[in-house]
Amino acid sequence: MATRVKQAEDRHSSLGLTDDDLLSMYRTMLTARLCDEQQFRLNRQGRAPFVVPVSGHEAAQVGTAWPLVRGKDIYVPYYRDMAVCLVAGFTAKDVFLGLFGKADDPSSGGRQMPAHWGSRRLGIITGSSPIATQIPHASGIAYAMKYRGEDSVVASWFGDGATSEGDWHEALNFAGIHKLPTVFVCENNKYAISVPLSKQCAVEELSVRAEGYGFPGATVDGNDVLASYEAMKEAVERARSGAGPTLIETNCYRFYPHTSDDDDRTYRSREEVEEARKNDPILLFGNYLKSVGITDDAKLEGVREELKAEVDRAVDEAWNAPDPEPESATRHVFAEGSGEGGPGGSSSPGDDEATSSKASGPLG
Amino acid sequence: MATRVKQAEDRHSSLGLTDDDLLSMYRTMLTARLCDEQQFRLNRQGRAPFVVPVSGHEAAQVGTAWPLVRGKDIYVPYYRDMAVCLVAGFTAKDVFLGLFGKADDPSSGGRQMPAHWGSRRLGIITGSSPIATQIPHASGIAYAMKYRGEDSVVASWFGDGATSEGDWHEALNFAGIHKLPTVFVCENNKYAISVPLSKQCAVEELSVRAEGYGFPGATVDGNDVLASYEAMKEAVERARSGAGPTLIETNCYRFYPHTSDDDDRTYRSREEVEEARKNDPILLFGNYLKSVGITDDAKLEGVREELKAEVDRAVDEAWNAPDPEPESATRHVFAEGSGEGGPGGSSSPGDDEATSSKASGPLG
Amino acid sequence: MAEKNMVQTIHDTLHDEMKADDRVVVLGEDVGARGGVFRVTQGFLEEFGEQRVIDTPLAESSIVGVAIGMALHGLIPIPEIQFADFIHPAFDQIVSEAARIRYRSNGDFGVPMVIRAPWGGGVHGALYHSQSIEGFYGHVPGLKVVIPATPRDAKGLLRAAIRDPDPVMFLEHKKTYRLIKGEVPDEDYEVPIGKADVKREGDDVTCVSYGLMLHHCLEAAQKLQDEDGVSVEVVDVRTIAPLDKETILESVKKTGKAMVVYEDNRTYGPGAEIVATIAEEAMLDLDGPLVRVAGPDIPAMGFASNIEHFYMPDVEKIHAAMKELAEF
Amino acid sequence: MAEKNMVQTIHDTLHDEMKADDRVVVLGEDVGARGGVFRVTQGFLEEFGEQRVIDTPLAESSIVGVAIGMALHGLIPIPEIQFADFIHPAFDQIVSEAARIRYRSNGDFGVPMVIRAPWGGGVHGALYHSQSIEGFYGHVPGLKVVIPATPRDAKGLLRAAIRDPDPVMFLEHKKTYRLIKGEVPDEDYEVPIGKADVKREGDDVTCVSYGLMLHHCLEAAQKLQDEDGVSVEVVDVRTIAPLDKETILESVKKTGKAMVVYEDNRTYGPGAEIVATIAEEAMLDLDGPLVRVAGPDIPAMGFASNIEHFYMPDVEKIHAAMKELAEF
Ligand SMILES: Cc1ncc(C[n+]2csc(CCOP(=O)(O)OP(=O)(O)O)c2C)c(N)n1
Ligand SMILES: Cc1ncc(C[n+]2csc(CCOP(=O)(O)OP(=O)(O)O)c2C)c(N)n1
Ligand SMILES: [Mg+2]
Ligand SMILES: [Mg+2]
Repeated sequence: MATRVKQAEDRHSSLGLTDDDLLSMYRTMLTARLCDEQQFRLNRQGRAPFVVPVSGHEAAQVGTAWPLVRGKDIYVPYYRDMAVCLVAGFTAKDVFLGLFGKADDPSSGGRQMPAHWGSRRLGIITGSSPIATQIPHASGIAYAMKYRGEDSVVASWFGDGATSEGDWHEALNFAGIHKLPTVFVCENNKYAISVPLSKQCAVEELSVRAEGYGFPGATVDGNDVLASYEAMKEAVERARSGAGPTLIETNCYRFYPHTSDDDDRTYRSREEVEEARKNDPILLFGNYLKSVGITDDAKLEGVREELKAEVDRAVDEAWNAPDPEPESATRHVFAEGSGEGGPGGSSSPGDDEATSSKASGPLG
Repeated sequence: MATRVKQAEDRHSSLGLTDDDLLSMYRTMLTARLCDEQQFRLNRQGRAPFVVPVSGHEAAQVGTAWPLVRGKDIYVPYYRDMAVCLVAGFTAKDVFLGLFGKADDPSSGGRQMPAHWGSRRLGIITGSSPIATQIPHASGIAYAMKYRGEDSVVASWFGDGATSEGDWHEALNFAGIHKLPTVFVCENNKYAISVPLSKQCAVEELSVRAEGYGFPGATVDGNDVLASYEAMKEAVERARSGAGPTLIETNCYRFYPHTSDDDDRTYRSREEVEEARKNDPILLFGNYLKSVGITDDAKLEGVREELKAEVDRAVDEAWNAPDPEPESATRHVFAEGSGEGGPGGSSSPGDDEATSSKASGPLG
Repeated sequence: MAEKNMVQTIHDTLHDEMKADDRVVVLGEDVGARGGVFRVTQGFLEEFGEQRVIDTPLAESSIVGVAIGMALHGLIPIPEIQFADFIHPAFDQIVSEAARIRYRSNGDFGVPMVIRAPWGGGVHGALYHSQSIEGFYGHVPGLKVVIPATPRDAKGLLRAAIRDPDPVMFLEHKKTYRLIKGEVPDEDYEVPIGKADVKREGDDVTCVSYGLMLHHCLEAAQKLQDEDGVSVEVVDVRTIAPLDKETILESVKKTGKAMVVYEDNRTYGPGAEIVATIAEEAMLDLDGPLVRVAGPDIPAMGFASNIEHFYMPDVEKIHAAMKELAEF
Repeated sequence: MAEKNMVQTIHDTLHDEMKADDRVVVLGEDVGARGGVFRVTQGFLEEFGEQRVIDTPLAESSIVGVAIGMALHGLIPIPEIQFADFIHPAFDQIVSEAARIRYRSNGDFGVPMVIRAPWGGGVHGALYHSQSIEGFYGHVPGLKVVIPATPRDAKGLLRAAIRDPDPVMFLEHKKTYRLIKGEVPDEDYEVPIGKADVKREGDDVTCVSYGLMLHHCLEAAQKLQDEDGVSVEVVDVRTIAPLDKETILESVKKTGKAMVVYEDNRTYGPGAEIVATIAEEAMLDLDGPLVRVAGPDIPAMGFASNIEHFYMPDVEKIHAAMKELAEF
């Protein structure tokens, strides 16, 4: 998994990525990292009871989320995917509204734990805590896309732990049978909380399982945002062209404990964590940007300061936002009139609110 | 899958099978076939409300059950496995006691539908209707065998349909991780009731999935009892030696409808069925036995008449056996004293009845 | 107006709904060429094609999970669980996902789908082809559970379920499929989800039930009327959740005596909530004990006819309890 | 005799059982090096080795399914489900398999195992780390469900569960883990499964509860005693299934007034059976309405403190209901 500082040759142009693309990818990765550092600070201050870290997964997430088309494709992330959601359109403030459980939390209005992402407007499917349950949803959305004749794609993200669940197997099998326009992305950080990969499976690479479902699998360096992007770009094109699903395994590492409730010293040595940090995806990407002359240390420092200020502002705004009304807890058990996602509604971003299914007829 | 009449060269001696072994394998296969024909006759006569056929699977079942050691190894069959249970020690009468739901039905005393096999005495684990639920049990039994330091092996059988269930995935994954002494046998007859293989998976051979669990898989001609035996013998030796699990896929065909409630004409052409019957495993094995001079048509006819008489006798005895007492329905919801399988009990054949766990201490 | 049995009615209603709205798709085991093991989707594959009539792999969790995804993206999926006994692998997708998606997203997402499942005993189905599951799913906020007992209700409730913006579990008692026939209006109509129905008017005793048992109750009530001139009001719950307390309480307040009949295991079963509701809200109107007639607390009915019969509440058992209550 | 909190007691009891009987193994997610996310198996891996302390893949259905196999072959497995909310994927293995194996085999096979799961809310767990599941599993014949509320009961019930020849679900309320402390006898003893316990004697009102709510009830009862001199008898159900009707009815017949308090969703919840049982068997002894205080019928409690608080029954709500019932 070890990755050395990249050579100076240009690896991004051939991928169709401009210098600006690279810079905004870098900014997104760094924003996620800064939000992470902030949320742990807030946790220590007693202002955030529960934190789910992303640090270490930024390249895998930004690289695999980037090839999707906003406003058209669908994102089915899991709790670790802050950076996926930032790519999809979440703002730092949105992140902290969720962290503080505020009424304006776009995911759930303060109902769910932090990092349980969702936004119909942005095409991010609401997520739950039970591992792997979202993967069959992705297959179903992909089926609907194909059925409706869209040329859109849905991607789902999950950890290595999720691959052990029956739902994971059933979802991939269904997608393979119908050659659905979807990509399955495994963020393999080698642990399911404390359970090491060796106790989760008897294979070196989880991507080998794709063969059993009749579609290709690939394993890439998840610390390398360009490698992650390249693999995903191919998979998305494959899906969009009607050739079917792909399973992409991105090898990465979780720098912090599983959550603010975890103590990873019980199952990982500090040396192991330090070793992994040498491949910090943001560090590596920064080095690449410098090596190809897109930026320099001074510019990068400027970006960090600018983003840091933004994140601090987001924290203040979110902190001062209103809490949900206690009585609001009884709402939305069932639909409240046609304003809510009902028959005819769709996860597609931009789709207007659900129409009643009474208006039947042709699709669209 | 097409298999031609075997040449005259001896294929069994090298497998360590004597002429007598072959003849008793043949008798077991034929007994299953005759029980099948009888139970459908009884169904038409209105004497048996529900029938699960085995015809077409006899070679796959006898070939894969034969290498296990009775009184030591454990069988975890599914409803289709009449012939597996005959190998394990079931008699034709036992089969019909279950068919008629009699008090002496060894599997359930008339509680379960026919073909829901089980017998602690014979090391056949009680089965249910929900597909694939028995496979994790096999992995657990294998874990206990290894933990207890036995050199026994547990095999589980299931259809192609079962491979789609989450439990199937989870059970194989667990067995692979712990290199358990177990063999997974898929009787692939190409249909889950009416659903063809092409709508169940996107692969040619289900055995390719074994690689994703870190152990070998093999696909064999399930109409060829010697080929099935050979593959299983290797797998059992592998398991017993501590080398771990194997997935064996036996290609076969179900000659009758799924059950007496099914009408297979809605989903299979008569031509397809007729074509498959040309590879009737009993016919093929009979031809082999003749080709290597172990028997001849006259002898085979004699065997058929002898077994036919046995099966008819079994039907009469079972039919005249007592029904369960209605009030007995309230029994065995929970253990009735230490006579029943409780802590310390074991599925191992020959194990004396369960001891109470109060007597704790060393294993055994 | 035509007389149909339950299975024909459900088939025809589903057919008309698919014809009228191409967002409606059915998926499940053997729903295609086989037309469903109970023939509910017979002929659908030929008419609507395999894109809308989907034979799935043998995997209930994904049958529901994939349907949820379809519902999230503009379709109205109608997953069929071949037997209610086999819905258990999908428990997580139903309870954690389908029933909670609207709530957890604060109303942002909805899951319009109808989960169909044949349930119930008396068909030689033994432990795994006879189960009642409404006791589990009635306890899941965010999920609606309906059980039609007549063809007329089956059509109206199925149409209402398909038009409902939230997940609805539609339970069809296997034994009623061909046994129960009745007039079915030709015109389009809906039977509102959440409304019980008085299937027989009476003054002396209120008998609350649903599914196959409702018909046993009606027969027992008639017997009691004929033999003893006792007039029993029979209330068909129709919707397990949300439960229509009003209709039940209104009847009990009128008769002053109440019994609940259900096939599910007695303890912690659906009848417990109905009895508890009556006890809490109509105790002072009662002039007799509250009575439950239900399946015994054993894992399931057996295969052998006599042990299956031992399990199932039947007309005799119900009539005896009714008579005793009436005479109290 | 030592004072311990719940989690320490469960840890110590489990430890002693593993030490005494090498057929006992624990399996689940993070039970090894991590010692369990709630530290119940802390130190077990080091002492008993990874053969007996098994970190499993993230797959609940097989955690239970594999445990069933172990139980069928001479071991006494104790699967841990990390949070009760995540037991749903194992519903089929528990309901169709563990609970039915003895029955379906006519007593030939048994499944001695103890499924442990931390449940309950009030811990900022939101929709998926707060659930009550006893309402589902109490309705499964063949399965025993116990919920200790005190360290003393936790030790005795866990020892009884491990010695029970049938599957037992052992539910541990997360909020009580460190909150609830109590004296735990050093000697070996068992608390019989199926016996409720009067945790506080009283004459005016009977309050039936379990788990965290039991402690709220005790506090509310004390408050009512101090402020209004009302004496409330508090019954700890301890075993959800099989339910100890006798102890409950005895108390109700003495006080003539009964209320049931539970955290689970109200409708079709555990309290329904308890209220129904009282209504059926003690109606004539009642001189007040039957009262339920329970969680509302919404999918779950929210994360934000105020909406979580909105869901949970607390001492004030319980005290108010108690007072009202006492004054009836
Ligand atoms: C069905 C289920 N079981 C258990 C849990 C508890 N849990 C939450 S995260 C987690 C580990 C997930 O590991 P992985 O999938 O590798 O993702 P990572 O956290 O490493 O990114 C577990 C066991 C859960 N949320 N859902
Ligand atoms: C969980 C579950 N779902 C559905 C069924 C209904 N059912 C019984 S057998 C069967 C098909 C099984 O096919 P396969 O596994 O290939 O075995 P075969 O009958 O072909 O030998 C189905 C769908 C069931 N028994 N269990
Ligand atoms: Mg991981
Ligand atoms: Mg098959």
